[in-house]
Order: sequence, then C-alpha cells, then structure tokens
Amino acid sequence: MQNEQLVSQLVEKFGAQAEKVELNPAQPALVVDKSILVEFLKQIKEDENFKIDYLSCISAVDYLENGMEMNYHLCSIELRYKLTVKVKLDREKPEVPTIREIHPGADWHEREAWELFGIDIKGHPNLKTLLLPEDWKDGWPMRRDWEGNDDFVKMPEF
Amino acid sequence: MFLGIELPQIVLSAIYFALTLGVVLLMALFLVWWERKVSAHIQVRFGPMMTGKWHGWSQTLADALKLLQKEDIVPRAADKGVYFWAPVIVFGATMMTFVVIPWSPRFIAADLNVGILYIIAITTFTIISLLMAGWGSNNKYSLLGGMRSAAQIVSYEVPLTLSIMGVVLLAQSLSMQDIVADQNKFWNWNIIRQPLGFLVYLVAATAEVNRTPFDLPEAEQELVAGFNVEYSGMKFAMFFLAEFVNMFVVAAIATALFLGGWWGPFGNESLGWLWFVLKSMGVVFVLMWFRWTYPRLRVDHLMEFAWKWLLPLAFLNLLATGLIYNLVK
Amino acid sequence: MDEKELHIGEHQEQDEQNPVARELHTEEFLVNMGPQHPSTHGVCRLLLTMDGEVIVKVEPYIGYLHRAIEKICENRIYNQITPFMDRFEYVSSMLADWVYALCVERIGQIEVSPRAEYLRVIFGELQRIASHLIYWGVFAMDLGAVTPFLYGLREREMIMDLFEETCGQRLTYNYIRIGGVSQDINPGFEQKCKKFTSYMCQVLEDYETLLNENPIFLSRTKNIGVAPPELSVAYGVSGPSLRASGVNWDIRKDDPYGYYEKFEFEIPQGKNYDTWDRYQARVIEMRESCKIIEQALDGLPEGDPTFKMRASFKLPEGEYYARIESSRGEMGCYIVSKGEKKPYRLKLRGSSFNNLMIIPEISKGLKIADLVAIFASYDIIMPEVDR
Amino acid sequence: MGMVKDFFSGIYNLVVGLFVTGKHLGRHAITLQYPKERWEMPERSRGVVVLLSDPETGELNCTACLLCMKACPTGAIIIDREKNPETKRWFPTKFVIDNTICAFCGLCEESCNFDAIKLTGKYEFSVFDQSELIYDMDRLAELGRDVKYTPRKKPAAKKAAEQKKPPAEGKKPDEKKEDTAEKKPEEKPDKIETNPAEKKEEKAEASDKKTEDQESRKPEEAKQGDLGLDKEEDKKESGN
Repeated sequence: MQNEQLVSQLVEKFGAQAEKVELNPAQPALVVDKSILVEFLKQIKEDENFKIDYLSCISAVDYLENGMEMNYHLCSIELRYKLTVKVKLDREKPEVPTIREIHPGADWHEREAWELFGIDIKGHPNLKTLLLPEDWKDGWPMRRDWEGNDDFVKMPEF
Repeated sequence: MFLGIELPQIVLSAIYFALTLGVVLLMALFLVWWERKVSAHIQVRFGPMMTGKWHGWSQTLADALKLLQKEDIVPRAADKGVYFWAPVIVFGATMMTFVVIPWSPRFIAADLNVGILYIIAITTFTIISLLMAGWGSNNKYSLLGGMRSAAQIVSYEVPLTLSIMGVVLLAQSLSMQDIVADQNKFWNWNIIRQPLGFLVYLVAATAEVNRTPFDLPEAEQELVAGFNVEYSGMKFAMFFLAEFVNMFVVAAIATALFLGGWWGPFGNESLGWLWFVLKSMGVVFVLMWFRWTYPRLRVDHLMEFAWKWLLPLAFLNLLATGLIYNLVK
Repeated sequence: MDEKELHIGEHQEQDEQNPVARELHTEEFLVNMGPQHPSTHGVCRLLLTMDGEVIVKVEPYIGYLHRAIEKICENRIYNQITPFMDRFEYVSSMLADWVYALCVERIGQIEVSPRAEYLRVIFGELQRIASHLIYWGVFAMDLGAVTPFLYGLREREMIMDLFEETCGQRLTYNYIRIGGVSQDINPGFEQKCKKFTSYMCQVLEDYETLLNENPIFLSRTKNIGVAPPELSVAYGVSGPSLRASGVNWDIRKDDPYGYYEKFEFEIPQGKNYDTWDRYQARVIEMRESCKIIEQALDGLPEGDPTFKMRASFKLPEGEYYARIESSRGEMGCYIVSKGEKKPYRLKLRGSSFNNLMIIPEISKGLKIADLVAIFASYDIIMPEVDR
Repeated sequence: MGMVKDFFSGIYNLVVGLFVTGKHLGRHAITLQYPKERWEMPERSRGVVVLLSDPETGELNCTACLLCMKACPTGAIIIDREKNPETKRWFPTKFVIDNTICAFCGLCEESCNFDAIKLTGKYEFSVFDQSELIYDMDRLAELGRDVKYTPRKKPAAKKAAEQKKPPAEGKKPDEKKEDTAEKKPEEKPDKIETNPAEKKEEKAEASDKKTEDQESRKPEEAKQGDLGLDKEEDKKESGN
C-alpha cells in the first residue's frame, strides 16, 4: 500500500517527532509536534520522495479536556499521496505557527480556525473575522463548550 | 402645405416637429415593448403577455405610469443641479435630432442645408449628459460610467463622421433631403455604393447609442447600471426613453444615408414615410439582435478597435469613394 | 482600515514619480463591489482599490451568507444532516450530499449496493452538467451576453425535471443518502436520460458556435487572469480551474470514489492557464460527463439502491476526510465521530473557498471588467464559501 | 495578412453567432404562462406537507407516534397527543407544521409508517402574514383530503374499522417503535440496518404480511432502545 510506505518513510525520517496514528487505512495520519510543523511541511513539500504540495483543508477540532487539534489534510498532486498531519494543542492557550509561507491557500483556513476556535495563529498577519460579523463578541462559537448567545436556538432534544 | 392650408414655413415646421415628437414618443414606447419581445423570443421566452391582453402590448405604458408615480430620489451628496439637468439634456438633445429626419419628400421639420452636420453636433450632447449624470450622482460606479462614455466618444465619433463623409461626397450636399434624393434607384442606395461605409457606420452607431456590445457606460455586470445607478422614477424613465429614441435616430439616419431614405425599393416616391419607418425598424431590429447575441467589449478594446480598425476602414472608404467619384465624373 | 490607507499611501509615493500623475493629482479610490452586485454571484464583497479603471488591489470580504452549517450539524443526528448538505452548496447539492454520505460510509464501513453507486454516478454527473450549464450561462452573462444564460437554464431545467421526477425536488434533492440513495429511479428514466445526453451533445455544438469563436468573447477571455500551475496548487485551487492551469488532477481518477474507476473519460487540461482555458475546461467536461452517464446507464445493474438507516444510529468511532470532485473542485467533508448519534465535529471544505483566495492574486493590474470575467471563470458560489 | 484573415474570420464568426440567436427567434417559447398554465407536478414531488386521512372513515391516519417530529431536521413539526382511555391508543391533539422553517426534505414522510404524513405536489401557499404559514391539524387534514395515496400498510385503520372505535385509529405507542423497523439489529455491530419493509408502493401488496412479521419481532427490538424513542415518549412532549 502506497500510503503505508509513505507513513513509514516519514516516521523513519522524522523519528520521534512524527508519530503515526491509526485511523483509517485509506488515510494515513501523523501527529507532529507544533514546534517542527513548519519545517515538517516544508520538507515533505520539497522532498522528491513525497512532494506533498497540495493543502486540501485545515480543520480544528476541540476535544475539551483532551485539548485541541489542528488537522492538515494534505496530498501530493504528482505522486497521489494523501496525508493528514495532526498537531495537538493545549486548550488553555492554543497556539500554532502559520503555514502561509508554505501553503498560501492556508490563509483563510487559519483565519477560520482562529475565529471559530480561538486558536492563535502565530505569525499570521491578517487575523480578523472572516465568517462572523465584524462586531462579534460572543467568544469562539465552534468550541464544544460554547454556550451560545441570545440569538442561538438549540434544536429540541428528543 | 398642411391639410390643404397655406401656412408660413415656421408654423409648418412647428407642426411637423410637434407631430414628430408625438410619433417618436409613441415609437419609443413601442420600441421598448418590441425590444422586450425580441429579446424574449431570442431567449425562447414569451416576454410580456398579460398587460393589455394582446401580447402585453401596453406593458410599457404600465411601466411608464409606474415610473411616473415613483418617488423621486436624489442622493444627499449629489450635485443637485447637474443631477437634475442630465436627463433633461439627454432627452432634449435626442428630440432635437428629429428636426432634420426626412420622413418623406415633404415631411421634414427643417431641411437644413447643414443637416448632417447638425445631427453629428447634436448627438454629442447625449454624451455630455451622461458625463453630467455620472458626475452629478456622486457615485463611483456612475463616475466610472460617465468617464467611460466620454472616453468612448472620442474613439467612435471620428470613424462615424468619416463614414458619413463618403455619403456626403457622393451627394455633394450636407442636406438630408438632397442625400436621400440622390439615392433614387435601388442600385444607387449608398449601401450598394459603399457597403464598407455602412458597416463602419453601423458599428460606430451602436457605440453611439451605448448598446451591447458597446454598452460600457452602463455595463450592468461591471458598473451595476453605470451612469444611471442613482436615478429613479421619471428621471430614469427619461434616460431610458432617450436610449430607445436614440436608437431610432441612428437607425433613421442610417436609413436616410445608406438605405435610400423614403424611396421605395422600386424607386417609388409614394408611401415614402412608410418605407422610411420600415427601413428604420429593420435597422433597429439589427441593433437589438446585436444586443442579445454579443458579449460586451472591454473599454480599452473598444478604443483599440475604433482606432485600429474602424478609422482606417473609414479612411479607406472615403479615399475609394473620392477616387471613384472623380473617375466617374 | 489603517492598512488600506497605508496601501494607498504607497501608491501615491509611486505616483509622485510619475509626472502626469503629479500634475493631475490623481488618486486611487476604493470601490465596494458587493455585497450586492450583479456579478459577485451571491453576497461577496470585494473591496477594490482602483486607479481609474485599473485594479490595484482586491480584498474579498466573505461571511455574509454564513449559516453555521458546521455548528448546526454537530447538533443533528446523522440522518438529519443531508438536508443541510443540500443547502451547503445549492448549485450542485447532489454532490454535496454525496461527499457527506461518502464520509459517513467510510467511517462506518458501510457497503453501498452497486446499483446505488451507479445511480450516484449518473446523478452526480447530471448535476455536474447542470452546474456547468449555469456556469456557462453566467460566465457569458458576466461578459455582457445575456442570452446564453437563458439557453443554459433551459437545458438545466431538463436535468431538473429528471431530478424532480426521481427525488421530488428541483434544487435541494436530499437524494444521495448514507448507504445508498433515497429512491429508485422511475421506469423509463434511462430512456429520458439517454435522450437528454444525446440532445446535450448537439446543444453544446450550438453553444460553441455562439461563443467559442466570437472575437469579442475571445478578446475578453484570452490571456486574462493567467494562473500558473504552481500558483494554483499553492493556493489550493481545485477542479476544472486547476486543470485549466495545466495540472492533471481529478479526484475522480486520482483518488477514486464511487465507481469512477469503471468509466472512461478524458480530463481536459489548459495550456495558457487563462480565463479562456477555465471556460473551455468546463465545456469539455460537460461532454465527458455525458459520456460517463451513457456508460453508467448501459451498465446499470439490477438491485435495490435504497438503504434505510435506523432513525438514530450510532456511527463507530473514527474520523475521515472524504473528498469528491464537485463541479467546482474538491469538495471535502471531515467528520470526527465519537461513537455517538451525532457527529462530534463536521468540517466542510468548499472548493470555492480556496478558489476565491487566488482571485486577488491574479487580478492585479487588470481592468474591472476583467475582474468580473475572472470571478465568473472561477465559478465562485458563495454559499459554499461561507457555509 | 494574418491580421486581415483574423478580421474576416472575426466578422464571419460574429455573423454565425447572429444566426444561432436568430434560429431561436423563430422557435416556440419553452416557458409557461404561469397563472394560466401550470406545470404538472411529478408524483414524487415534495411540496407542502399534508396529513392524510383514511378515505373511508375520514379519520386521520396519524397515530401520534412522534417519529416524524423526531426525524425532522429543523424541528418544524410539533405534536401534542393524548391517549384514548377506551382503546389505549394515542391520537394527536395538536399537530402543527411550521412552514417557515420546513425544509421540504421529506424525512418525515419516510419515517412515517402509517401513511399519515406526506409531501405533496401542492404549491402556491404564499401569504401576506408569516404567522399564517404555521399550519394546524385542521388545515393539514384539509389539504390532505384530495391527496391520492396507495396505502402501504394500514393495520391500524383496519383494526379500527373492525373494532368500530373511530376516534383512536392507529396502533399503540409500543407498536410504533418497531415500525421504524430494523430487522436484525444484533447482527451488525455498527448498528446500521437496512429496512426493506420501508419500500414504497411496489411492495404495497406484500405489506400486510410484513407488518405482521414486524409485530412478532417487536419485543426484542423494543429492548434495543437505540431508536431514540425512549420512555420519555410517554410524557407529552410539546416539542419546541
């Protein structure tokens, strides 16, 4: 399986800093420490063996007491690899470096993560509201513990 | 002679002009309806069908009534004077051109000896009013629209005039009636004698009336509605009617200059006005057809086209006409 | 706002070196293109810094159509989410349904019956044609030709009729469900569908004579908004727009889902990477879609395509990022399931979201009319951006 | 030379374009004159929601099982119900559909086992006041009077007719649970089930038999309890 090779190669290359996660055979995933995130993405983009140059999506997930997570869904246009890179974040002070330099398309995805989850994107020059109203003051709405504001109507529970 | 009564020329002119005005306003209403019908049928729709039972014939009347009742909104930051006068001028200027339209051998308000020059001068007023509307509205889209129309006129007015010059050269006169009278046979119509001139005129005239593919001043998809973004109610209606009357005017001039005016196809003088209107409507239809077929040019492409293609062609036409005319003489 | 002022300041400095500009005291001005504008395709606001007709800078402002679908979906059981997917991307909602169903199926390891997969392909490709028809019409309309829009809608209505007959709706189908489709097709559907595809191929020829060689159309599209492959990939542009940039990338082929491996079709690629190529890529894709539909109709297996889920089932724990080739590009759905009735996290990736990001980059120095053409050529659909 | 050639081919193509639109000029319009002519809605069309009633007795088919209310993704359905003390059957006392938030997704129709609720091809329900879009039970029943439908399975109606107890047609609440009907929940660990019994009209004839099957299977299924229908159901739920 192509994808398994990829992961084992990556784990070999980055050692302890890139840890493999078993999720789905079709979708290899690695947990990467946020300190080497930028370097990691840069290397897999430039390395001839991987060429992971296409960023599909960035999704932040709030796991409450288990902290937060940024998921970078990447793939390689030429070699058809797929890879999910996960970064674990501290929920009290979520911070992650920006990857705009490597993938300019990450710009709005990062802004979205900032405005909906309150994840501080270090080095992002343009952290302002993207989807929410400019005068939004009711916190980070996509966090699981968000209580809602006055306009928020919950679906009735059955 | 009017209805058998001998009248002084000035009164006669006034009557003709008033008649023309009435006819033309009705014509404008008709043209609006017709345009909607043509566009609808090209687009496999029906267009207005309800108002007035028969194919929605009174739809424009209803629309005009609606526009009359509408609140007259003036933007607070507008330059009030300029804003107010723009539609008046465009409407007035359009009406003024009808003075020299030769409907039939006798039916012309004033057969000026500089008729065609007069028309070229008067139609330019339209652009001034568009510029005024663009500036006076104090809206960025309007301003861009007004500026576009000003930029545009410099490009197309030159080939337009040059294409007309060929006709003038053949007729040896600037008077509209003389030009028409010159084309007494079908093979003498100027469209046969100088098709290139007609082509250049048609293209430049489309630009003159700001219709697609040259509707840059009001480019709906770029400038929303261009110079008339801020206009509503009757002022908007005046712009709108003026556009359609203008379309008729350029078609009428095309008829007079190139399509034999009031001459019938067999060189007959009878029913001159009918032939004239029919031919003009034909040209109007072609203009409508253009509009519902072509995309819009970009503003710099229009200038490029006018200077690089239309102008040389117009010169070529003028040169050829002059040479051949001298040879034949 | 301070940033904008800074920006203008920069250019004024440049202007001072330009004698004409110094003498005339020209000045850049800001134009708000949108949120209500005929050619922003929904409510997108582009803040343009203009130097006369020339664009100096474009700043998109989005979020006017934000409906918090991701948040809503976190509070719905899995079966209830498909109607929201229809609204996530209402111009090709069949495909939006599909990506969600695909994601849940991959997490839950649900088998889909072959007939359902074939029907999905048929309806997905019909939807792609319908979406491209709108694109074709709107693109022409944004260049000033209104008539093609009506022609495009006319053909699209035929597809809508096929959809309505099968699933009862014309826009928000709720047809592709988890594990299958909601209803089997009516008898006689195949014939109607075949009739449509052969008609479509004829009509496309008409379309091409109307626009493809038109010198005005060519002058408006050729060499306008060139997006080189590296730039497109870096910005995450996807779909026909990416292929027009000369990148051979189609998720249907390169990361197959459904039964797309079984069908033969071409992937058009651009050579000049400009607006014209983006237009042409979609027109060719319509033909290819017709081909796929015909193949799928020929091979349509018997069986039962429907699959009813228990009213509120629990999806096993897991997470997956599913992606499909929607009519605009890569449409993604990322679900984190914690073994509950409701998704723990659902993230949607609309292709227009990334496609919109590249527009400011490639429209600098062009005219406002070109910006309209570029915006239309990327086929931006705002609900997909704002979600 | 190239330029001249371009020029002429340009003119040629412009004229060709004119012919394409000109060709359409003579064609007949494809649009309908709406208020006069109407599109015939397909059978599966999902328009306004109605409540169906038994054509013989005129009673609503609804048994107030609340399945549609639970299936509704927008919470547009509100049902209050009561138990008929004589027959021990539930019947709706209030059935409100809020058409301002209804998404016309058809999930309520699919969840219903008694042909009680249906999305019909009816449209044109514009009103001047938004509050008029909230349809109550009478309105919904009225709208459903002329709607034809193939009864899928109507044991309730039959039984009611036999027992001649008109007010409460429908099954007991317990019965409703099974009708959402997973056949063999135990076999699949991921708790995802097909339900062929839910097939539509084609299987109408076979439907009675199937219902019986389901009834016999009822007790085990009720224990499964992951239908989302739990004991709170006995409480009256006022919905939103």
